Amino acid sequence: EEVRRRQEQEAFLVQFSFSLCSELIYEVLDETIEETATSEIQRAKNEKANRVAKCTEQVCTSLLEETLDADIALLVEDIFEIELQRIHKYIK
Amino acid sequence: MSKDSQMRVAINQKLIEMGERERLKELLRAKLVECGWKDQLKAHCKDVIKEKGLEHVTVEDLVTEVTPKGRALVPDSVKKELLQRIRAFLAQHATL
Amino acid sequence: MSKDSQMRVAINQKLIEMGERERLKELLRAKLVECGWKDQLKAHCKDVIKEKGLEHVTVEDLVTEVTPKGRALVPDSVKKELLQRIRAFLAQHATL
Repeated sequence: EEVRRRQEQEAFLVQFSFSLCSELIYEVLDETIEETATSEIQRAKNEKANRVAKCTEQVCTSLLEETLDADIALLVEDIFEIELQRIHKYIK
Repeated sequence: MSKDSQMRVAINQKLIEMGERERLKELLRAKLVECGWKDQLKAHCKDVIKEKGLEHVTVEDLVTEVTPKGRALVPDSVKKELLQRIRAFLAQHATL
Repeated sequence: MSKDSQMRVAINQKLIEMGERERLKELLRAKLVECGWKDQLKAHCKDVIKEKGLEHVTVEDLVTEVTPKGRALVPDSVKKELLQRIRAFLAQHATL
């Protein structure tokens, strides 16, 4: 009876070890996968937000420079013309 | 409740009480990092996000997508080590 | 094309498509007049011509000479307002 009881307990412990092992693996994997998926999506979102912010600033700077360059060129031409006319008047 | 179920409940209680359940989980987490599983999982997540597009993927989608590969990628050596550790604990506390 | 370049192209496209780029330029011009930038730059041009003598400068020389000051004279508040306006536009109209 004692031998039979021991054998039963042995068999139970082997089966229990396997099922606990699988249970723990599934538990840890599920938790880790959820954590990793959440953090990777967040990381991708942050990366994108940073890129949008940086590129918006760059677009803003190029728009500013483009406008300034055009306006400065026009303004200089106007002033040059005015100064030229002023000198011509003076010479006459 | 059958005798097996009673034993199961008793061992599970002991595992929790003695903090062994958490220690086993910690060991597993550490092993998954050590063997590169976590890096592989991160890379797989990145690939899925890239492939589907960030705006088309939720956390739930991503979990569903990467779980099969995540499970398949766990090395046998890690599973064996965990099983050994469980057996050693049970052998040590056989009188439970 | 890098991700940054693609993003800049996408932002510019959206601004152009909806006519916002031209509106922003107009807003900027109005702000530059309003804050006295144009008057300051005119005065600077006249100073340079006076200093060098009209016969010794070309339009190109003058543009090269006054551009750095022209850029530096733009008040930070104007730059900030422009950036805010672009951000608000993108938030409202673009799925980048």
